[in-house]
Order: sequence, then C-alpha cells, then structure tokens
Amino acid sequence: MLSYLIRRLLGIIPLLLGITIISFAIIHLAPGKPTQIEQAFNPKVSQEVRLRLEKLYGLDKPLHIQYINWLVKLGKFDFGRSFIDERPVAEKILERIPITLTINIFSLILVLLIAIPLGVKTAVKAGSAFDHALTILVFLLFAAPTFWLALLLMQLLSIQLGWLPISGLKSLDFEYFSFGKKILDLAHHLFLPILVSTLGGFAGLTRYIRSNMIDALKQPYIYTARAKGLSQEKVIYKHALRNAILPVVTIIGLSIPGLLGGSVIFESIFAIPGIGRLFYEAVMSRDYPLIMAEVVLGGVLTMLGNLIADIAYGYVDPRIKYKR
Amino acid sequence: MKNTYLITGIAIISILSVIALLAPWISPYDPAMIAQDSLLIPPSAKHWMGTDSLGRDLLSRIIYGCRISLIIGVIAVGIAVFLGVILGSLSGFYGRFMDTLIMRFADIMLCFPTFFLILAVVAFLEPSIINIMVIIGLTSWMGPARLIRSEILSLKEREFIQAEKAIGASSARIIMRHLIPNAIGPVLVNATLGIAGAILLETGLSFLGLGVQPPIPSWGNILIEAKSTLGIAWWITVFPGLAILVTILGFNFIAEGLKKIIG
Amino acid sequence: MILNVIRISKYFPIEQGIFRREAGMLKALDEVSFSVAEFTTLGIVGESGSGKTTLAKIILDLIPATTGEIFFSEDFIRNFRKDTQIIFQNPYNSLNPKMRIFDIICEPMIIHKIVDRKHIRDKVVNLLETVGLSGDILTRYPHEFSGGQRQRICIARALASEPKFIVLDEPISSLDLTVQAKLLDLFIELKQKFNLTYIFISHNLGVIKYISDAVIVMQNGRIIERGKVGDIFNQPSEQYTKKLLEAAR
Amino acid sequence: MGNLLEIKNLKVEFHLDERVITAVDGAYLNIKENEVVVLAGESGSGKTITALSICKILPRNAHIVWGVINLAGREMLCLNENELIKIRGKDIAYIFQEPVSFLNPVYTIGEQIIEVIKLHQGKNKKEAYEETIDLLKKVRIWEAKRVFQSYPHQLSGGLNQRAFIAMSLACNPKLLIADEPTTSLDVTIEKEILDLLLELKNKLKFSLLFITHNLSIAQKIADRIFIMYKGRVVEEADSQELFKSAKHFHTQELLSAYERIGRI
Repeated sequence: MLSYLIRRLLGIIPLLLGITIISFAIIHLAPGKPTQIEQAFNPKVSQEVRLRLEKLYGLDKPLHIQYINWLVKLGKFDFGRSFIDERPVAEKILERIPITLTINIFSLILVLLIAIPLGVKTAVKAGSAFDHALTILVFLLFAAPTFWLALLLMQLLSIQLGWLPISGLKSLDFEYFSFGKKILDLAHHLFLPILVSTLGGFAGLTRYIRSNMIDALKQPYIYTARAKGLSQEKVIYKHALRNAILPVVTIIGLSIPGLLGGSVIFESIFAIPGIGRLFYEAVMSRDYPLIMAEVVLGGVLTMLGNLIADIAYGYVDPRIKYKR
Repeated sequence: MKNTYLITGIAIISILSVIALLAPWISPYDPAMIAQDSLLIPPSAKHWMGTDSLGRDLLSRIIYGCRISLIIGVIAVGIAVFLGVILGSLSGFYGRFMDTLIMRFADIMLCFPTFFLILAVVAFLEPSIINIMVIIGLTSWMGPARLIRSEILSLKEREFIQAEKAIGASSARIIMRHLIPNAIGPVLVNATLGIAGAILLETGLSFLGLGVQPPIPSWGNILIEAKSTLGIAWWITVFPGLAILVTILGFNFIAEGLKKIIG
Repeated sequence: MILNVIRISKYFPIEQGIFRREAGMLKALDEVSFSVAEFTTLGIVGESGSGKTTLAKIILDLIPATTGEIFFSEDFIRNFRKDTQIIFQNPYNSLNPKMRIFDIICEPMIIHKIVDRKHIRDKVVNLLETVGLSGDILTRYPHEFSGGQRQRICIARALASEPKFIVLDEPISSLDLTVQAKLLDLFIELKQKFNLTYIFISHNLGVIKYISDAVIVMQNGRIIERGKVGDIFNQPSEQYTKKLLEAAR
Repeated sequence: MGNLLEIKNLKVEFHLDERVITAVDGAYLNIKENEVVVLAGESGSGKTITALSICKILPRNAHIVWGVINLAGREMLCLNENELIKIRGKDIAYIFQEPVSFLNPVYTIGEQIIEVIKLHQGKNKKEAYEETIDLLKKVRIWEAKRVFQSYPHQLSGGLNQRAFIAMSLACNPKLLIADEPTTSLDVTIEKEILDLLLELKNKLKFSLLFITHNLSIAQKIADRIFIMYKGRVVEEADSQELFKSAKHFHTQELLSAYERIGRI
C-alpha cells in the first residue's frame, strides 16, 4: 500500500512537467508576444513599461531558459505579479478559491443526494413511466447550456417572481448585518448559482448510476443474494448499490476539469468573484502571468483530483490491487 | 426493432442542416440589417421571434447562427477525430514506446480543463471562426484517441483477428477489412457526442465574447444581449437557447441510437 | 515428421512500476519439444494454465517464442500461411461479425489466389456442404448461427486454403455433447478426405482418447508425459497423469 | 416415502422486446428426502430456469405461466415474497456455476456467510462468527480465518466453491440445488468438490438436486436422473437403468455421444 502510494506520487512528476511545458508552450508559441498584446490592448502600458516587463519576465532570453526560470519560480510558488494591479498572482488566486470551492462542494453534495436515489429508483423501475419521464428530463438537462439555464432561472426567480437577487454575492449593506443575517444573505445570493450548478451536474450522474445499477442487478451475485432469502430492499441496497456506486468516486475526480471550466461562464453570469471569473478577467485583460498561473493550477488540480480518486477507488473497491 | 432515438435525432439534424444550407433563401431578413424603427419588438407576424436592441430580426439571426454552429461542431470534431484516429491507432498498433509516449501526452492534455486551455489560447489569438474550430479540435482529440486505442487492443486479442493472421492476411488487409469496420461504431458514437460538445463549447465561448465575433450571428453571441435585456425581452433569451437545446438533443439522440445499434 | 518443435519456451514478463521494469517472468512454456508425424493426430491435454493455447499460437507463428525453434517439413509445408491453419475454442469470437459468410470463407482463397473468380462461389458452396452446412447461407452473418454452426463455418474457412496441417485448439469445448460428437466425427472424416495432420488440444481426456494417435500431457508449461494413446490411457507412468485419469473416470 | 419436492407441469416464458420465448414447457420433477437427483440436459434445455423457478428467483423478464411446485406440502407458487424469503436460504439453498461471479466482489467471504446466519438464525455477531469458522472447517478449508477475511477474487475457484457450499449449508437446508457447480473447475478440483458434496450430504442429510450437462458426473452421483430437452423432461429413470436402456431419442443421442467421448 505504502509503496503503491510512493509509486503513484513519483508518477505525477512527469505529468507535472508535462502540464508546465504545455502551459508554457501555449502562451509562448502563440503568435505575438504577451507584452506586445498587453500594449496593444492596454494603452496605459508604455514602451518603457514594456521593456521593463520583458526584462522582468526574461522574455529577451531563449525559450528553454525562460521555461527553466519560470519552472524554478513555480517551484517556490512564485507566480509573478499581475499586469493589472501589480499584486502577487498567488495572492489574487488564493482569495478567490473559497467561494468557488463552496459553490462546487454544495452543488456536488446536492448532486449526489439527488442523483443516487433517482438513479437507483429508475434502475429498479426501468421501463416504467417514471423512468421514461426522468430519461426525458435528463436528456433535456444534458442538452441545455448551463448559462442559458442560468438566464432562464434568473428571469423567472429573480425578475418575474423577485425571490432572489440577480447576481453578486452580498447585499449592498452587507457590512451592517448581524452574523446570522450575513449567513442568510450569502445563502440567498448563492441559492441560484448552486441550483443551476446542481441542475447541470445531476443529469449525467443519474444516468450513470442508473446504467451501473441496471448492470449490477443483472450480475450473478444478485441471484445468490436472492437465493439466501434477503429481502428485495437488502438485495438492492446492500448487494447491488455498493457495486454500482463505487466507480462514482472516480467520476467525482474526473468531473474537476468540467467544473473548473464551467465556473468561468457560470461565475461571469452571476458576478461571483471566484477563480473562474478571475480567469475570465485575466483573459479579457490579457493578464499573462495570471493566465499562466491559472492554466497550471487547473492542470494540477485536475491531476490531483484524478490521483486522489484513483487511490480512493482502490481503497473502497477490494478488487483493485495496489500492484502494477 | 424501432430505433426511435436514431430516427428522431436524424430528423432533427437533417432539418437543421437544410436550414443551415438554405439560410440566405429562407431567412426573412438580412441578419445584420439594423432597423431603428423596430427595436426590441416582441414576436409578431412580421418578426416571428421578435427583434433585438438594434432592431435586427431574431429569426434570421438564429437561422444564420445555425450555419455557424453546425460548421464549427462538425469541423472541430473532424479535426479531433482525425488526430485521435491517427494517434490512437499508432498507439494501439505499435505499443510499447510509441504507446507510452502518445498516451502520456494524452494524459497530460486531459489534465487541463478544456475551457481553460481554449480561453488561454483565445486570449492571444484573433477569435475567428477558423481559430475556434482548430483550437477545439486540437484540444479534444484525446477522447477519440483513447477510444481507438482500446478498441484496437481488445480487437487484437479477438480470435478472428488471430485467425486472419493464420490465413495469411496482410497487416493492411487486417486493418482495412477487420479492424476498422469493427472499431468504427464506437468512434461514430463518440464523434456524434463530440459535435454536441463542440457546439456547446462554441456557444459558451461566444457568450463570453471570446468566440464568434459580432456582427456574425452565433447562438452564443446573440445570448450576450440576453443578459442586458433580462426582464425586458424574454424572446432574446428563450429562442437562441431553444435552438441550442434542440441541436444538442438531436446529436445526443443520434449517439444514443447508434449505441443501440452497436449493442 | 511434418513438424519438429525444439525446446520452445515462452516467458511473459511481469512489468512493474512507472518505468515498466521487469519484475519477474511468468513461464508459460518451459523447454517444450515434440514432433508430429504426417497424417496423424497429436493430442495435447492439460488443465487450465498448462500452456496449451500459448503453444498453439507459437506453432502457427501468431506470437513469438522466447527461445527455441520450430521446423516444418519442406516436403509438406511449402507456403506456411496457406498450408497450416488453426481453429479456436470460442466460435463466437472467431468470425468477424461485420462480414457475410461468403466473404469470410472466400478470404483465404483470395489471399492465396486459389481459384479464379468464376469458380469461387461454387467452391465456397462446396466447402460449406463439406462441413455439413447448406450452401444457401452465403449472404448471412455469423450472429445468425449457433455455436456448432459457427464452428463449422470456421472449419470451412480453414479448409479454404487447402491446408495440410491444422491446429485445433479446444475446438469443441464450448459446445454441447451431442454437437461435440458430431464435430469430432467431422474432423476425422475431413482428415481422411484431405490427408490432414492435426494437433488437437483439449482438457477433455475422453475427446483426446477418441481422436488422437499420440498424446502429450502438459502441466504448468511443461510436458509431463508423452506416448501412444493406448499407453497413456492404460499404463500412465506419471503421478499427474494418473490423477487426471482418476478424476475423469 | 413422500416427495420432498414435486414439480408438475411447469411452464416458464421469457418476455423479450418483441417476442416471447418458452424456456420451460411442461417440465416435471420430484425428489425424495435424502436423495440425489440429477437434472441433465444440453445448454438451453431449461434446466437452470426450472431450478430457479423453485424459489422464484428468476430473471426479471421470466414469468412462470403455470405449474405446481410443492415443497414438503407447501405450494411454493402460492406463497408471497415475504413467505418465500423465509424459505430461501433456510429450507432450500443454491450453489452455482462460477463461484467467483456468484459471490459479491465487494464483501469478504466471512461477511457473506455471516449475513445468511444472522438472517435466518438470529444469532449475534460473535456466535455467527464462530459458526462461520466452523462451517469453513466443515467444508475442509484449513485456513478458515484467512479465507474468512478474503475477498472472492483473492481465492481460487475451488476454494471459492467450498466457501460457497459452506454458505449454502449454513442453515441446514432440506434441499440443496447445485447448478453446474463444477463446470468452471479443472477435473481434479471437480472430483474434490463432488466428493465433498456427497460426504456432506450423507452427514447432514439433505436432498441434492444436481444440474449438469455432464453425464459422467450424473452417472457417478445420481440416484435418479431426469433428462431435459427443449424445455421438457423427456426421460426419468434410475441412474443404472438410464445408461442401460434409454427410451427417448434425445437421450439415446446423448448417451451415444457420451459413450464415445464423454468417458475414458
């Protein structure tokens, strides 16, 4: 087990290198130097600043030297400073992480709470009217772009019914609220983003659990469980569900890139100051150190997510051996 | 056996393709025509889907947007599948070093949220239609490549491929007559789903203003205006979204139907 | 002798770690030597994991051996891929599901240019009838047939290249007993009709006894015992062979 | 002596997408106490479906159309699910073809055996544990504690089948239904399992319904043999008698194949 962990951890080194190389390549091989673009789009950047920047980022040196210098800095968690406000990139990203994390964790919990029972139910009643109705809903949710769902729900819940704020995270007078009211205010603002994010996520997972469950219910060991005299509920929830649900652990890991990518659109619509919106702002203002940092961060987070999911899967599923 | 999914899907996509092809003849107005006297008109007999804040006819814009979406979806996936099939086959056939190299590369590419990669590139490029197609293609070949590789690996173990070797069939013959016909099904499903995914990506990009640029109408960039007209002009939100929904549904139905055929 | 197998070994490396270094060897075959006389049937018997199937694939050059050599008599085997054939255990996996029966059977004839285009159809029908199928199934697909019928189609395909030597790798194990008996009789009939030489691989001692002239008993990649069929079944000398026979009685 | 189990005129259909397939069509069967009955036939003859019908643990799309299944005076087909689950695993137990896939891969052998003991005997955890270890020893698993903690995929086919037998016999069933329990095993292991089953049968006094396509096994263990063909029982005979004089043409065909290649 320990040697497996060590081997897996060693295995991420080439991946990490690959992630940094690709991130570096994308930005440096794309036509046009970042600083030129910076100048073109942002007239505030003078010729002098440009030269200073070029020197600062070592853009006058050969590419491989630039890469190694950048890598060394990355190793020290030095992502450079933002072009826009000269603040350290690491600081800017760190302050945005909690809100993105909160939304995604809440919606993930909701997705699991909805998708697992629905998946099981549709599998057990496969072919019923309930199953068909849910299948249609799942296809519709699958096909609807999240940002469109967001717009529709804003129109309905915020504008026509006036129940929820349209966007943002806090009310204007947030600072004067009592603690309890602050929490309520946050919840009020986060309700719609979490709802939309949940709607976008649960369709796929319901479908996945349904097909896993249908598969599990056909397995030979189900006959054994029934032959033992177990009740229908025990057969389903003890013997089939455990087998059907184990791979979900990896799905959660695999969903990280989608969630990060989705957060860009998502947080822009709802004006939520998370890392997705930060990335969008960075792209719009060609804030090159910030873009680089977020691309690397996205890659590393995804990789870690997969790694943790893999290890967790090996832990919960006895069939996976810690060998090879 | 009736394959309702496949039939419905093909019907939807055929209709959309015809609309895309005949866009100049069937759209009631010039999609770029600005009319000061008809701003934000709700759906009516004159403008079936209403007009936007510049007075442009929404229906015409959606019809032209259909063109853009379908072209981007199909060509981006064409690039991705082309790359994926080549890299995946190399990986599956030659194994060992080639396999390790290509699959590690795919692993690394898969580590990036596609949307992050695309946005990072778009930040430094002109956001033109061609660039978008190429970028989506270059960042989504990994799925098809992995699929082809695993299909080839499992087919290679199948006894009929061994039997072909035993009767003296050449590698080229085995590939052309036995491997490809049997591996093509899953790739087709993957590609169909891929088109849906690419269209969603494009609409997302355009919605953020980093995709298809106005005045060229695309479903994504029509929706930009939906944000500012929220509560004023519901039709600007509803119709382009429905167009996306129906298109994605069409491709997903085809994929589902194909899955059934492959079994 | 039509075939001489000389000290064939096959090791499968067990790979470990991120650099795929070889952590050990799985010895699938360990110094296996034997020969096969023309127009005879050599039975190879053993339990799962004894290396029978690996041996079959090595003889037909479908996978390489780690060490050792295989010689075919040049008097008999001139064109290796044409004159040798193999039939596999699982008839559900042995036919390309996307091809029609006609295309499946005429493929060896096209590859080895055995008959001209005009007569190809007659020849395919002829082959199908030889293996006990009707000639009107040419345009059908493999999934329309039962296991026994598919195995007959496999036999027809193997015969299409007019081979002299066929390896039968558990060709009837997945079929019902009555079908097994009919196919065995077909194999014997075809052997006489076309002057064939067989290697017949099976875990079923009864089948081996019925069809073989000589027998090899394998266990864990090694040959445990060899001899004429009567000797092996009447006076086995090795403990393992006795145990096998005892269990099957 | 009366019959422990009696099946009469059983008809089972499968409802597929477009058509209905009759898998069992008027089968009958009877087993006396402490008897070994072999139900033999080729693939698709309806043996397994007949066996699964006894406890109504059929696949979802299979339906018992009519028939009588009588277990020691109780009419099985008239019982509801709540009554049936008290019989399954307690009065009637099953063992199946491939123990590795018929055991749940995510639970240890021990957990799976304890589950059935707790269910039908209401014992506490400690008692159930001790009884499980005893059972494993009874089926001649010497490393009972290691096997107890193992998952099915960590054990050989033979060991899994022994553990499965232990699980089935945990509640002293009156009838053990064994569906091709040795087919996936090598011949040497097959013999060990058969010997074990017969020994346990004599010790624990249960009736054995043994389903197989292998006439050699039938000849070795059966008191009586039923031959199934295309969903029907075409022949019923004492073991000795059958191999001497078969009446139905299919039995004759089977026996002639068996004479030539089924034995040595």
